[in-house]
Amino acid sequence: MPSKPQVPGLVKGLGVTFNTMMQTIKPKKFGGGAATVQYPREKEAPTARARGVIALREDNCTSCMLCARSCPDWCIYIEGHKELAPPRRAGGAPRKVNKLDRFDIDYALCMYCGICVEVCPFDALFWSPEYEYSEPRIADLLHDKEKLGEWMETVPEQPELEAGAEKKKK
Amino acid sequence: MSDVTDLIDRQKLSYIAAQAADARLNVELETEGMTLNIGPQHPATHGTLRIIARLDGEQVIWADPSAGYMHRGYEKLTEVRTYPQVNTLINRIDWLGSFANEVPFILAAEQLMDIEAPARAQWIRAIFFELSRIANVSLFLGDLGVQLGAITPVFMAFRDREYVLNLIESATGGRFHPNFDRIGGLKDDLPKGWIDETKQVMKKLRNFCDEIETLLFGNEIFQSRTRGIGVIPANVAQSYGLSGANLRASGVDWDLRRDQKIALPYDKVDFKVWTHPDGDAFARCWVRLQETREATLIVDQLLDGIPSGPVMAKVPRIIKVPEGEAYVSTENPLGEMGYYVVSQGDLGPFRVRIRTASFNNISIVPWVLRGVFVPDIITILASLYFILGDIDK
Amino acid sequence: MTRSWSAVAPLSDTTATTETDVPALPGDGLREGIVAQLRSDIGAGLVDTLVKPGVDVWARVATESWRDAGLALRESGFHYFCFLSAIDWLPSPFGRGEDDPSAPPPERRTEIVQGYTGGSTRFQVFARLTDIQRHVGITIKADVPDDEQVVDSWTSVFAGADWHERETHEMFGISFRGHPDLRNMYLPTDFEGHPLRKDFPLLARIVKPWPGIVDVEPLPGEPEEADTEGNGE
Amino acid sequence: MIAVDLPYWAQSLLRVLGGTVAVLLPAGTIVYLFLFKMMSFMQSRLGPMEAGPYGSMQLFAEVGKWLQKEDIQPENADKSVFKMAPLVVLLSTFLLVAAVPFGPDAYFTDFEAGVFYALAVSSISVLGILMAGWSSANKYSLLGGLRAAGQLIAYELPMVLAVVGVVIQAGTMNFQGIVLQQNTGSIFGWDGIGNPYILTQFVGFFVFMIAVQAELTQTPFDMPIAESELVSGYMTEYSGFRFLMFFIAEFATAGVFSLIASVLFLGGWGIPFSWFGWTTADSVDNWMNVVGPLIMITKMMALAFIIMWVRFSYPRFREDQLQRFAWKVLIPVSLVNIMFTAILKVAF
Repeated sequence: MPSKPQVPGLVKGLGVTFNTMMQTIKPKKFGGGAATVQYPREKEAPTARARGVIALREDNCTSCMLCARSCPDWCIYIEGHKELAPPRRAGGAPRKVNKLDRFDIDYALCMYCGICVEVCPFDALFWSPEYEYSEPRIADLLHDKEKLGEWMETVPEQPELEAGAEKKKK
Repeated sequence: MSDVTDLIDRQKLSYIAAQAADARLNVELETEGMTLNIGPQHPATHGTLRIIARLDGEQVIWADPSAGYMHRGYEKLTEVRTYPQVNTLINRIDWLGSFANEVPFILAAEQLMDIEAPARAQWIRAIFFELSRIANVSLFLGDLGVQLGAITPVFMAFRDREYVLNLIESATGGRFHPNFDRIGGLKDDLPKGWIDETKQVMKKLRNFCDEIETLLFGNEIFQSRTRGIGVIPANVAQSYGLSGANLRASGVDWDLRRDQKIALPYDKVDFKVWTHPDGDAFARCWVRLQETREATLIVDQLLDGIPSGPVMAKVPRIIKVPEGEAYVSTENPLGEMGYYVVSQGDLGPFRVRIRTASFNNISIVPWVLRGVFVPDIITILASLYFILGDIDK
Repeated sequence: MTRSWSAVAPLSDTTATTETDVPALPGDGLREGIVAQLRSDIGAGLVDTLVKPGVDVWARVATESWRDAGLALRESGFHYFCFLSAIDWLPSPFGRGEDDPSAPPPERRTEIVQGYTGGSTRFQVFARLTDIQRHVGITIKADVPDDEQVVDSWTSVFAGADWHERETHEMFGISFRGHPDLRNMYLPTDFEGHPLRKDFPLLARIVKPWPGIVDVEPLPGEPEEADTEGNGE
Repeated sequence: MIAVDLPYWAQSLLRVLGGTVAVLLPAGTIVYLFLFKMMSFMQSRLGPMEAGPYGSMQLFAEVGKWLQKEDIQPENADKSVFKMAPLVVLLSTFLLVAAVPFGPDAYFTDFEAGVFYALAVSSISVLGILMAGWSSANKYSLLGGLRAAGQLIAYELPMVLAVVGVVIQAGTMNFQGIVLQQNTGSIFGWDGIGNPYILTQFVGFFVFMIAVQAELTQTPFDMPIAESELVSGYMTEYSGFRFLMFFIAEFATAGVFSLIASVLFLGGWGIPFSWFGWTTADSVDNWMNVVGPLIMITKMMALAFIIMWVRFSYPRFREDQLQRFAWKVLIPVSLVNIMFTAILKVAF
């Protein structure tokens, strides 16, 4: 038996749960409310940097394979062909450019590390914070280049940096 | 104390004890002992650890953990990956404190390349290191309640851990697997307003620690369940290589953040390394609670002193690590986590030995589970605190 | 050890030890001293050492001195067992699996090059111990004979070596003399092969073709070029 | 008194219907109010919100889900015992509610020794739990069943002893008699609030509530279920309809025990008789047969709130600690309580 009398921890513990209950019941405008959101009706906005899904700007891609090679999971599949494009300046020779035939990312394999976005030298890949693209069939998680292109609309502006940060050279 | 560390004798003894217990039961009650399979699918095993326990009534005669249901072969996988690819892989070892997994590996690679990250990068690394400790251990504090039958603390843990995860996500982009650390620095700087937000969250986390302390640690039932249960003396703990809070709860004052030279600014902050003399389940839980609180204070100090400057040193675009070997370990949420990196001058490591905390922490289970009751198995496992990914690698 | 429900001690006895003065971080004098101590303990059993001043220390001992070295280090203050494992120094015959199946297989290095403190065998066991008083760690290695891959067990020196040796046994096929129970730790009992040996193929990288092979069709009538910007190496 | 005279079959029918309502209604209310909502609020969440307004129809959805689930029986289970076990547990709840008075005439049966009867039938559920634990052919269930048996027997005793104090003070074992005694009694001559025994028998009340908590196998005494140790103890192998019966029994018994506790300690259906100038049971107005059940429900809810509040806040004991607590603390305390009550009864 404890030698000196004190408020038993059992009673204090009851107080904690009771306070939490009161806090949850208290209306939102008085600083109360639940910690959860009712998901399909309310949604929490992901941050601008969130790695939700990879978006592809097809025009920038030169099918250089850097992303496919740096992918730890081997989940990017690229095929392309060479094409003649109109010259940059009038009178120049027509340029040879690589055109994409296929750019697939298998999201069933992807582990969202972001290495492909980082290594891309031509700014063709971006992160979008969208996350609602689950599929009933696992094979449907293979997004082709049209689908990846659609995600481009959802790519947000990157936020400013915290004080003391050095400006990016890029 | 060679008798406790002498494993062969110990196993023989437990075998003899099991035989004797069976024989006694058979003679007196005409019953036999029971073998209880706890796991691989069991609410108390945090995943898929299996514990084979030989019971006499509710008392454990011997228990043998059987790991490997989630072995992913990381040491093999690292051999076919480049350094940046390994970095994203090892996020998944201790998935509750992912960022902390990256730090020792990156530090080992930096040691081999003989480069050092800029000061700002080191400070931000230390901040995230502590944030992942908070994210990890706060869940432990909640889960502890569930293991002991109290359902409410875990929801409080998830509620307040969410704030930390949001912080990590807003800066790194990944809630669980940040992959933010790079050889030579960090992927990016912090977004604007992050520091103020973090300070607010740290206040909430301290409040959470208070709540858990009142709800759980001050509870007489909780104390009677954990006090004196699963006592691990200091010499046994060292001999098994226990680390982190498990070691400190046995009275060993050893914290890699303070006690080794490492390229993280822990020498610039003032913090206390909590120890407890008892070595029982309560001590382990209590030390973790104090560490969580201490981590919020460390984060506050780091946020105040964060230097300005770049977050990335000059490193070649294609990283080749020169030949050599390095072992770097840090005080991760679960204990000492280290990477022994052997490089042969290639794009990827030649061999990486991953020293995870939980593997050693759980190897003591057969020793510590002898003679306890079935509910104590759960208490002791919960207090040793393991993450399956950290055992199985 | 009390199990009585009522014998609950109040929270106030949760005393924390006072923060001890952090000793000066060890310099290389300390590590040289460790090596000297080890040499005097096991004599000729110590084959080679390497001290990186202020960073770390490596020591390689003869195979038969493996257990003695562990004992000697434990006696000299290295009470804390960190880990034990092995290295297969054979270069992988499979590379990283990033080969073009249509091209002839590339030349690969086949000679064995050991790391710090040298060695003469394909396999080496190595372990890491820490001295908590002196704040210093040591990596200790030993060759594993090529013909009979057995070394002495450390389980009677450090209890924690039990699981590490089991893991090393299944992953590398190295046996430990005196280990009570070399069951598989991770792998199924009937698993064949030793996955961490370099000549054990990582099937995930073999059954699937590497998607990094440049697959750009040339303009009609043009010869296929070697990839230019793709190969960054 | 009720003026209409019903034939026997109609009375029986009414009693069966009333009993079903008296078991299911509190169970449903407790589950929705406390298990769904209060627990969620205590954990900073809202709980079920989709089925019906504020999730109030959630329980029907759950029942529907359970009813359509497959009724699985383990191959090695003792099938007939396995099937019977939930029925036995539920049966004890129905038997228990039969003794509870809801109003001056609103009762199912008015046993002369109602207290004795209630305490006796409440231990039938132990049989069901033992049957479930044994017949499931599962080691976890067996351990859970054994724990339950030990625990329920250990806590039966303090419960009985706690009630003995009330019986001594009231001088009757009839529930109606106890209600009357409390509402017509007086504390030191002041009869403003009658004499609810929670004031004079607070030790008994305390012991009784702890024992109820243990009888209901609610945290901190939920080792027989102990989902983090024994997965779900004796309920591990049950699914579908049979699990539903266990589930209903658990919360219905919580309700019924709260009713009994309110009869024994909180004055039951009555209000202090002095307010309306009643003196005996016969002089009570007829409208109390309607108001009485409402009062009972209110008191029951208050007690169930405490039971559930404790359940959601505490970790659980270990089996040996629980036994020690029962035999070394609760039983001596209640014995001392009986002694004091007896002395005071004789003295005044």
